[in-house]
Amino acid sequence: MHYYKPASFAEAVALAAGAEGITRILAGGTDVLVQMRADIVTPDTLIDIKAIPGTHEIARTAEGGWRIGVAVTGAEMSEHPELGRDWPGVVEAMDLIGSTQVQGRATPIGNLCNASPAADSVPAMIAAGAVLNVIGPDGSRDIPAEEVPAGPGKTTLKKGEIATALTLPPRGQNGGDAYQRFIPRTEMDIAVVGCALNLTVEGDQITSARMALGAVAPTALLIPAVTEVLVGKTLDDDALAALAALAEANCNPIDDKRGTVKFRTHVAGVLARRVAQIAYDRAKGAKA
Amino acid sequence: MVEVRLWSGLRPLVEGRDSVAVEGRTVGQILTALRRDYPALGPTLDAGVSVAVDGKMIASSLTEPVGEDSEVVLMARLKGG
Amino acid sequence: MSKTHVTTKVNGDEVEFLCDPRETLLDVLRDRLGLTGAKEGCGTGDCGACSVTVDGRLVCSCLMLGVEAEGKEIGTVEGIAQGETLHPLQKKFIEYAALQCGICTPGILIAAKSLLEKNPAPTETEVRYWLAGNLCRCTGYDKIIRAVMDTAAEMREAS
Amino acid sequence: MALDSSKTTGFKYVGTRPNRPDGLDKVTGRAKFGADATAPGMLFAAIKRSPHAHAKIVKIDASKALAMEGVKAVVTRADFAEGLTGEDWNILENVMAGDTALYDGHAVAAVAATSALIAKDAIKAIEVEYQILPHVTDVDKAIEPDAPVIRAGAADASVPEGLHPNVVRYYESGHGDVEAGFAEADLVIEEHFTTEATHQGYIEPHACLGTLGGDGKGELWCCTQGHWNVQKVCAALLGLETSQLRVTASEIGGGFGGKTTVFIEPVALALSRKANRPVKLVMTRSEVFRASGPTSSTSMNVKIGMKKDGTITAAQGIFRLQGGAFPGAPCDMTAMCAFAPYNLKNVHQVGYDVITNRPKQAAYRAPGSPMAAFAVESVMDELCNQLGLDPIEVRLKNASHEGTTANFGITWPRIGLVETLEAAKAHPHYAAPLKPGQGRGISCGFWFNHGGETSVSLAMSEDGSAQIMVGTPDIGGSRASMALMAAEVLGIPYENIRCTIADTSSLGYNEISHGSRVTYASGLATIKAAEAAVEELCRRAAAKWDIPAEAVYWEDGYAKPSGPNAGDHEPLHITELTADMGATGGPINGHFEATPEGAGVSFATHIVDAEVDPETGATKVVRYTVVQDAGKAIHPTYVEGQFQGGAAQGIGWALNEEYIYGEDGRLQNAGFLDYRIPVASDLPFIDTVIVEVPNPGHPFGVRGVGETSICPPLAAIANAVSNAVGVRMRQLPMRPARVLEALESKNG
Repeated sequence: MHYYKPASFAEAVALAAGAEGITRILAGGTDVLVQMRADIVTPDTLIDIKAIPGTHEIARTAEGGWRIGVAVTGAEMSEHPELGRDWPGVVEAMDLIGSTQVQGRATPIGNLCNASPAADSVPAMIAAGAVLNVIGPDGSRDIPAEEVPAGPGKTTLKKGEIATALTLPPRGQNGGDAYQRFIPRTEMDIAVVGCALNLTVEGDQITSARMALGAVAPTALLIPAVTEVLVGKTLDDDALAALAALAEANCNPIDDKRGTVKFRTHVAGVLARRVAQIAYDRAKGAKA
Repeated sequence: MVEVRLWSGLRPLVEGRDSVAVEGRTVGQILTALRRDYPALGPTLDAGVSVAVDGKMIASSLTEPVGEDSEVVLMARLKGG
Repeated sequence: MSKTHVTTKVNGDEVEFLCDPRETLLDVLRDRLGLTGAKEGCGTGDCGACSVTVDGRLVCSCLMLGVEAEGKEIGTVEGIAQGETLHPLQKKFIEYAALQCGICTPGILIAAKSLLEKNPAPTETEVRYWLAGNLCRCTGYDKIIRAVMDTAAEMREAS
Repeated sequence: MALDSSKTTGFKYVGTRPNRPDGLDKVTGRAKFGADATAPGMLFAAIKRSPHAHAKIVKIDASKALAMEGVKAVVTRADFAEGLTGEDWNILENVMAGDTALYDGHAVAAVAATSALIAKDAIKAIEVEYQILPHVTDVDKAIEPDAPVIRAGAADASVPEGLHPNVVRYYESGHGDVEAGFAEADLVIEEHFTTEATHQGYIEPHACLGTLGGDGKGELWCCTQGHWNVQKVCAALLGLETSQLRVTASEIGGGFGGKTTVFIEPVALALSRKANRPVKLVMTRSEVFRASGPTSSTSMNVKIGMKKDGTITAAQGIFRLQGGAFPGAPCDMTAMCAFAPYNLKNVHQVGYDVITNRPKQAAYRAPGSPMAAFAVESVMDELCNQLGLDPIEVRLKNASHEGTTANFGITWPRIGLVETLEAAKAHPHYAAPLKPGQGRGISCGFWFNHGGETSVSLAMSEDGSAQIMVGTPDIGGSRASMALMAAEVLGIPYENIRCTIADTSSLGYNEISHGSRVTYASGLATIKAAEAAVEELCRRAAAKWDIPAEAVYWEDGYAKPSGPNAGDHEPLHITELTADMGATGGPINGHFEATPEGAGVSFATHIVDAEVDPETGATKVVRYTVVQDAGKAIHPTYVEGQFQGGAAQGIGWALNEEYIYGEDGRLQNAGFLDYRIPVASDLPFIDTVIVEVPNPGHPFGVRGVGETSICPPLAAIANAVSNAVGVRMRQLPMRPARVLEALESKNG
């Protein structure tokens, strides 16, 4: 295995484009090292992007959103004084991953690009409308978060393309997001089901909604039909029931050691109701 | 003679009896006598047994004394974790 | 395979080593630097026995490569005591019997110290969640949580 | 003068809570565990393991591995002793497969190389040709008529004719007439229960460093619960003389029964012999799960009859345990422990030891008992619920006590079950109100405890301090307990005593640290060794005073003349007797060797409150109280630690821990990510009540405490969850999906 620590994205892209065999990008390493350890993947080329300037920054965008550098960790997101006020659901989702120790290394972009169907931060990013900024031999492009995973362990990034940052849109007024997952213990498990919801309201009425589900399909799912179920309504019992039914109807999970199809489908509905209530309260001004 | 009670899984080996009488003043002598007088019990005894004498469970010592009136119960070999 | 030269600081001392890029920081600490205080319980970031700090940040040393230590400052259990003076957590762990076998203790001490530096007055729930990545199979965590809470109280009084 | 320091009250040191002697080493990181040792010229080893559940090994080709730079030796089964029988053969067969791989993870070859990375790469270069055979991993499926026969002829003489060849041992006992008893009952409940295999989950993987030469002499450092057993077994597997192999026990990072046998030590030694260099071998966590010794999974039927007043009229249990591909699942222990808490006129219990394509089970804390308690105490709870009776009152009404006949035939000596039930009844927890969604469960539990071969040596130093050498590895603070007991006898401060775990060349044979035997047996031997030293101290004083030794007695660190007839002598302090001991007869030591019997059984009663999320089926244990008879708590803090640790392991077993095998017979969750042991945020504080009903078999009344604490939790938690959801939970673990299904079945 060859280890490189490029000083610029241009250098990193050249390395990745020219490398033979298996190439992995090293940011937090919490997936790459586990895969190496378990003999699932031992890369031929490992490109550590943490020495590239700007990769550790969390910065406001000109539009009022946020740009999260590719090496920013979960702990840095949680500690940021403003990010969590705008996007509490995204920050909480990231914070749920692994232990305090893992938070010190794991990055949301790594979580997205590892393309696990159960990645906790990904449904929250999708619901928030996050975009992945990538650079490659053919220049830069932006990919909506929901289009990054192509299946378990696979992404839509092309050979030589490297993520540089994640951009979250401006929060705007009267908005709120939330993410919850179900795990058997209180910590340290992989999500059996995850659900994120991002809402805006005017008074009691919902004006926009984005929902995403995790661990119920080969990739995290954006559920566009949520607008039909919630927009123009208040979050009453009927709306919650319809939302739960929508979440359940969109599940396409597998039976595995972590959960059954039946259980995952049922819990997706439960979580949809729970996150909707939190996101709604936040949109109406409750503090995260 | 000392009356030795057997667990019921062993009874088919001694014509259905739930206890047998053997000579012996120690656990070791009793086990020797059982092996001699009831050869069918041999494999079980070889695999290892414990013996309770008056409620005291003897895991392995052969030197524990046994009285004429002692309650002697053969037990599956005790193990621990 | 060629080895990489790395210069880093461990518990305040500058050290240099050569390592294969596949070696983890934990491998390096234990096998190249002779610092066996950090333990390997799982190698996959699930048990916390290998906890160290890197530039003050709590991490699993099994989830970081040795080559990534270049230019960093590493803190391990061997560096918690100042000379013969134990850290208050170390004293309390002995006093409370917050360890039985002791294999998880180095990682838990590093993690608890990192918590108290960040949050000098944690609630029981905060302590439990902060330490959720440090598995202990002997104690049921009871005496560990009590020792951390009491250390925090004592350190608050002292400061 | 024969000294006897037996007492159950009036202690000066016993019962206090001093700091443990190894505390400083363990909080500073310098305590040396299994993987922390190195040796000059050391090689690193790795093991090639079968990916198949059951396969004939057609051919092993290591030529590519041996050609790799840095590879120094490869061993296979051909490098071990031949002609072994009995358990030695079973262990060898498990340590290194012969002609057949019997489970996913079974070792088939091993490599030693100059680095761990090279060894890991070399393993991949070993080519093994397998012929796959049909497999079975489930206990019930393994005894169906068409189940593949795993090892023909493995059954012993206990197995009745007509059973499937995978039933390899059979146990049956009881008394009275259960059918007549059931006929007398007002209510009879029979239920089927299952539990999954769990792992001890010690945080330290197996690790060792071995050196063995062609001269048959060797050194071995390893983490083990019993290094004399390691010595004996390794010698047998490698064809050595036992005494030529010196084994040193490292600090041990948890065992719970799982480190009572060997898995990798003979392999390291075989590689060392072949390479003629020291070899270090450390299991990965994945290897620990796949190829060490988890506990049995079970399938159990329990039937109990009860009168309206709570009197049990009859009880019957059938316990099927799978213990992997080798005989040894503790079906007899399960059957004997099942009804031990109850005084029964009619009782019948049957145990089946079933082999499957899984790793060879090893002991796990009171092996076999927790599962039995789960089945029996669940039926007890259901009977109490249906008859509207208080579960503690019913248990008190039927409780075993001194003079009643146990379910396995003995007449109980003095036991403390009733005392634990009374203490539980009086505990504020039992009367505390429950919140909506919560349920309360109680359960009793029983374990035998064990004595075993024990040697202890004590040596006085000239300054009056003492060193003790014991041979039972210290898993949870036993060195502190030994020092306390020696301090009590010698009458010197605890701090003046150092207790060391001796290696196999420095002390006589010691059985493994298992069966909750250490504080009992090594403690008894320590007391006797200290008494022997005190006798010699008294003789030295007598010589100084020129009076008979019988006229001297020992009190609080002083030799004193026993009365006016002995003369008017100033008491002599221990330091005055040890200072010139070289000139007054030579070094003063004490030692004791025996196989103490009379360990004293132990009972416990646990109270648990659990809260269930009705929407997801997730269970949270919100309050937990352990009440257990310790006989006498030498160091109460460490007794509490044993109670709490057992409860926590039981909570894991009840709720989330399980071995999950796929249809392909491969283990699917060989890591702490998906083998879910409780984390700190899962648990509440665990209250403890130490009951002390002294054991007449120990000078200070000690009963073993380590194992009994894991017997009641499975049932207590299952009862709490069942009472919270209103449906009887008969399968462990009670993972959320199972609880949710139960709720759905209730709600139709």
